[in-house]
Amino acid sequence: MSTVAVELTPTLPEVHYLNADYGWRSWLFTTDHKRIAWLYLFAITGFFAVGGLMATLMRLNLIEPQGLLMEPASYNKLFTAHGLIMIFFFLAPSIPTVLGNFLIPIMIGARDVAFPKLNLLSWYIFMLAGSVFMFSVIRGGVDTGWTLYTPLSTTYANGHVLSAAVGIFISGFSSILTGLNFMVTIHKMRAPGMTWFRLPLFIWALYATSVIFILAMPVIAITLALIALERVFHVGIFDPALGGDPILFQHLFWFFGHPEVYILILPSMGVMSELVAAGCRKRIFGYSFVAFSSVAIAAISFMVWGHHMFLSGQSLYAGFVFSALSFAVAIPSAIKVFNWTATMHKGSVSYDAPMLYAIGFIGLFTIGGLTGLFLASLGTDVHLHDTYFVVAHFHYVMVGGAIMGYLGGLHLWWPKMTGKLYPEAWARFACLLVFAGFNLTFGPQFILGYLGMPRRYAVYAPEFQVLNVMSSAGASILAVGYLIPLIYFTWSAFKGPVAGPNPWGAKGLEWTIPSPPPTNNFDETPIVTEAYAYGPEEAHVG
Amino acid sequence: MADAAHASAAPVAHQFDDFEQQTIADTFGMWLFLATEVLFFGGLFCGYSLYRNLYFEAFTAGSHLLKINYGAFYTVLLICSSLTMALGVRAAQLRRRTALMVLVSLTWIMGFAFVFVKLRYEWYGDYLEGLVPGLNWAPSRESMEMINHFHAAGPHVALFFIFYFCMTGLHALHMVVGLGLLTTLLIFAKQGKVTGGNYNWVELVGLYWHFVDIVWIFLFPLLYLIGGRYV
Amino acid sequence: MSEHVLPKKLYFMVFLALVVLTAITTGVAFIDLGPFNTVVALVIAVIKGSLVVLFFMHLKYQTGMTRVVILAALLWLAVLIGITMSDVFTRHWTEKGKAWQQSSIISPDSVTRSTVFWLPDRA
Amino acid sequence: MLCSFPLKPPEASTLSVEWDYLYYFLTALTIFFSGLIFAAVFYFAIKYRRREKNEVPPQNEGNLMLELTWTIIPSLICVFIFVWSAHVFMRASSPPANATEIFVVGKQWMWKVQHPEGPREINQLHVPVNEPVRLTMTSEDVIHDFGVPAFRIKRDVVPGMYSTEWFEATKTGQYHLFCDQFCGMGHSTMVGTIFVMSPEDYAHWLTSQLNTKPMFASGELLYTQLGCNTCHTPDGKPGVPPLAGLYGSEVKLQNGKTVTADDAYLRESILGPESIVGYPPTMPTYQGQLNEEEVLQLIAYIKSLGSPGERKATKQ
Repeated sequence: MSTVAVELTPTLPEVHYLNADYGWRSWLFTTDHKRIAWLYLFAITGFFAVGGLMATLMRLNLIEPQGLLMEPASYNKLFTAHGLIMIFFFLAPSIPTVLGNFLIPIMIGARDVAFPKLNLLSWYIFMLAGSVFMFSVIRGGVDTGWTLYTPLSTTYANGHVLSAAVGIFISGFSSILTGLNFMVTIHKMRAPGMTWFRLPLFIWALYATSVIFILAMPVIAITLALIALERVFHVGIFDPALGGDPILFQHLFWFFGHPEVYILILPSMGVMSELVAAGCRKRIFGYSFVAFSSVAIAAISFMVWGHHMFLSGQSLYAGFVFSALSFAVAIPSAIKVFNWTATMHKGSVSYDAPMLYAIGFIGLFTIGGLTGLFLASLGTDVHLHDTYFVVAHFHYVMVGGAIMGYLGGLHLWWPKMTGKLYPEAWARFACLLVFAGFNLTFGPQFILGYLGMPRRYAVYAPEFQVLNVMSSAGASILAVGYLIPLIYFTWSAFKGPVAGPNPWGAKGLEWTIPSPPPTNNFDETPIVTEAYAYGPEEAHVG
Repeated sequence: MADAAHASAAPVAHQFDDFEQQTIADTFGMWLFLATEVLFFGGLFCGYSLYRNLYFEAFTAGSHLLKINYGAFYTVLLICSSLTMALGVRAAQLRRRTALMVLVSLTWIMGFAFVFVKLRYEWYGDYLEGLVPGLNWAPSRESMEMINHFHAAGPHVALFFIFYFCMTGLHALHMVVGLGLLTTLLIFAKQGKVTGGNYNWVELVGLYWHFVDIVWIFLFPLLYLIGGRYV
Repeated sequence: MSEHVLPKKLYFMVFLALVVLTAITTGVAFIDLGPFNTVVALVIAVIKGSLVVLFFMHLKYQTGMTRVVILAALLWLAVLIGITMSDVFTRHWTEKGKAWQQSSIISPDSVTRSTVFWLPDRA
Repeated sequence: MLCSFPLKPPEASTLSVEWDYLYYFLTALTIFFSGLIFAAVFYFAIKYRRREKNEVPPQNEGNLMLELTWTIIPSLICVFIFVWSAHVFMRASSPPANATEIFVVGKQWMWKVQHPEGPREINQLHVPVNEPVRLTMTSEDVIHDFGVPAFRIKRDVVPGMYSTEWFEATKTGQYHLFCDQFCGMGHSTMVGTIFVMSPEDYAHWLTSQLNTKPMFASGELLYTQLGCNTCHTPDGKPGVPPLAGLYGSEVKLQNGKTVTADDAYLRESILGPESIVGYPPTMPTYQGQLNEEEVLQLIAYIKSLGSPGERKATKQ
């Protein structure tokens, strides 16, 4: 056993990116990737709060079978807005734009992303998209579900489909530009010696995510444009009465929609690799398998979209193909889980909050992934399709997976972003609370789905009440679990103890520079010789 | 690298190590953007191929209602503009400022002619003939005869025209954006910014312009020629 | 990007090829080749597109990564269109009384059905 | 409240038994693998916990054999599940030939059911026990979904298309019927009840209904009201296809292809745009004049005129 040196009395650097410049202009017109990460952090935290509040209201309403608070019409608008906000304005941008923006250039040894102005432009486009979308929510919202199925969304829905569609359309371009920027950065901006197989696995995951951004987002953009066109002129693109095919919309939507869920989970998987490596002080077991599984997921994810449409009127034979391919995409995810677990073997497992989140992620994502098999297999999907089983499954992946990863990553890199430490005890407590609350919220929903309770029901049969009340109780614990980090992070940004460049004793370029980093990241371009250079110090000079 | 010598003349952004890295990154970014564009048009191409296979007669009839002369004219126009654009890039490479400005102006004029003829004559003509679903869908007697000749159903022909307007409309929008890019290029060329060794901006605009040309190369047969024109 | 100043002649030859191909594709449209009209039109379009990409856009002289990007985009486009069409083409394979019957309004059969020609074979 | 706290939906059809076996298998698999991962994670977390602040463990690069093991074994399990579940899906998608046909039309936000014998129901479906029943379904407006948890069946009900599902109830009783595809404001109220009855009760129920005019008779009434009979006479006028013996026959198309005259074909011939009938384009379209139920009645009438084998008999 060897040791790493952890600095004893860390001090903040005199000049760093946070105090290099003052005033609102220095933030709103910044092209520093680290400051843009903060802009995104504030924006998506706001959206998360709104979406979370909506979820809370929904869970409250479902305490009573006939609805505790509101009419079905309002409930329908709530879950639509909850879905769209969480997917397009929180989860999709969360890890890429906050942690990705902050870390990609630092992790590969660059001074900034390839196109800093474009990076800022993406944020403005994102804010414009968010404003247009929130405008539609405030005007009265949309009641179509986030899937916007035709002909409901084009002909029958009364809500503000048009402005909502425009909002999402615009947000797509923000994502495309971010993905483009990341891909060019990862390709062309790597420091000397940073070969592909020395890249941190977080970078591999974000690379795969960027591929999906670039190839999937334009399809949803054009599909939403068609929806808008159909809604304004009613020309029959998706209307069977005029010869249109409503199932075409589902094809176009899910061609984007399924890769989209990998946009949400892949970055989180990347964060996971870093959390486990840092939390165990160990190189990730089977590095190349984990790296390639990210790329494999990105590629196969584009060919499985029809498993959302087994019962939609799609051809039986297409269903078989989609089902088989869906199983194929499950394998790379399984490989990742096994490798993270194997990394812990004979590691030095810390019990700090980032590692606790990682452990939570492994557990919840395993359940989320395995229950995905129920929905990928043709037979079981017949009964479980569009029930709470689906809701539970994707929340296990999205909340249990993506958000756990996001929070874990935020804890791991918070000292790097602010130069301050967060209170560890509170963080562990919040993590346990999130884990427990989450399971109580979404565990019962698996049973509800098996019983046959359909999703998107504002009122439901009385025999489902007990499980629904359990779920709502869990949601309140979950809400507290999310509020606590908000408070202690805010506190620590101002009053937290100084962290020092490498509070975790972790490896990677980001831990070699001061916390917070200087505006240019590196005074001297680093030269890389190895990835995850844990192990005997003397072997890795340089 | 030949560029290294010119690097001092052109500003290198702080995040790049040298001029070459900047050029490569810019070009690669543009290609990625074009990949996105392929899928952006791809959604429409997907819908088009689906309905074309469902309603082949209707799409053939619709195609016959378009004026093939316009289609061929646009195609030749865009090929010419692509040539002048490509020669423009070459002129920038060789640092010939006047030649560059002349060629870019020619490109601009042809691009503008495309958009102008499309809007003023073809689309407006379609509108007068009642061939615009959603705005004025009332095919004339001759059009109806053509539709009946193919035993096609009116609503399905309307579907053809929807895709015709969506696809050419999106293309025309890209042309307008291209005209804007050419205008900035012209300004930069006049200021001598792109003939001092850093011609990358010309190259990027060129890539975009050629891509828009390629889209048309596919739109022309798909919209104007499908099923033959021998009726 | 490698600096390749191509000879003017090459550009003009590509241009000439494009114009000739345009003339051919327009001309062929007036000859009845049955389903091959579409095939010919698309093949010519692919050739023209490739000429522009290779020479006007200098793809021939780009690094391998750029080619991968373009191929990936085309591959993904093929996946989108191909799998969607495979659904549409196999929807009506299902026998009546099996999973579902596609209304002929949206089944590939209406390609032919839209020209129903009644020849009632009277017994 | 607690007394009505089920953990398992009723198992009331032949399919539900098969389905549950698959479900139990998958659940066991999920529990096994989750348990495995949880156990490993907790064991490693405790056994290899960080004991010193500056500790760094020995490194390793991975193990190809292990990687292959946990790639291949899950793949094989997946193949197994795929085959099994595809089998169940095929069963769920293939109604037996002797199934009774009942017609369902979804409309915002109600289910309209019509029995061939005449009775109509809204948000209710009465069926006999131990008899296969096939539902032919379509929608008047948006996409709905007809799901019966107790039977483990579910299909989207799509406008412009007939979708089919089937079940054979095995237990008498009342079961939930849900709309599972979000269909607008009243989605969660688009629910109903399935009554599974003994054959005697069902026969009694059929006769006790107000509307006992069989579907084909309603169709026949429509047929005369709409004036179909002026052209489509029993013997057929020149250029007008005779309807007797049409259903299920092979229809020859202009390009030489033939198609079977099934429900979907008839639906389009009645509703489709005028020129679809094409030759001669004299038949007007009935789009907008008929609702989906009436179309189904007309189809039932055309069916009652016999299939090709019975042509002679129905032609009088």
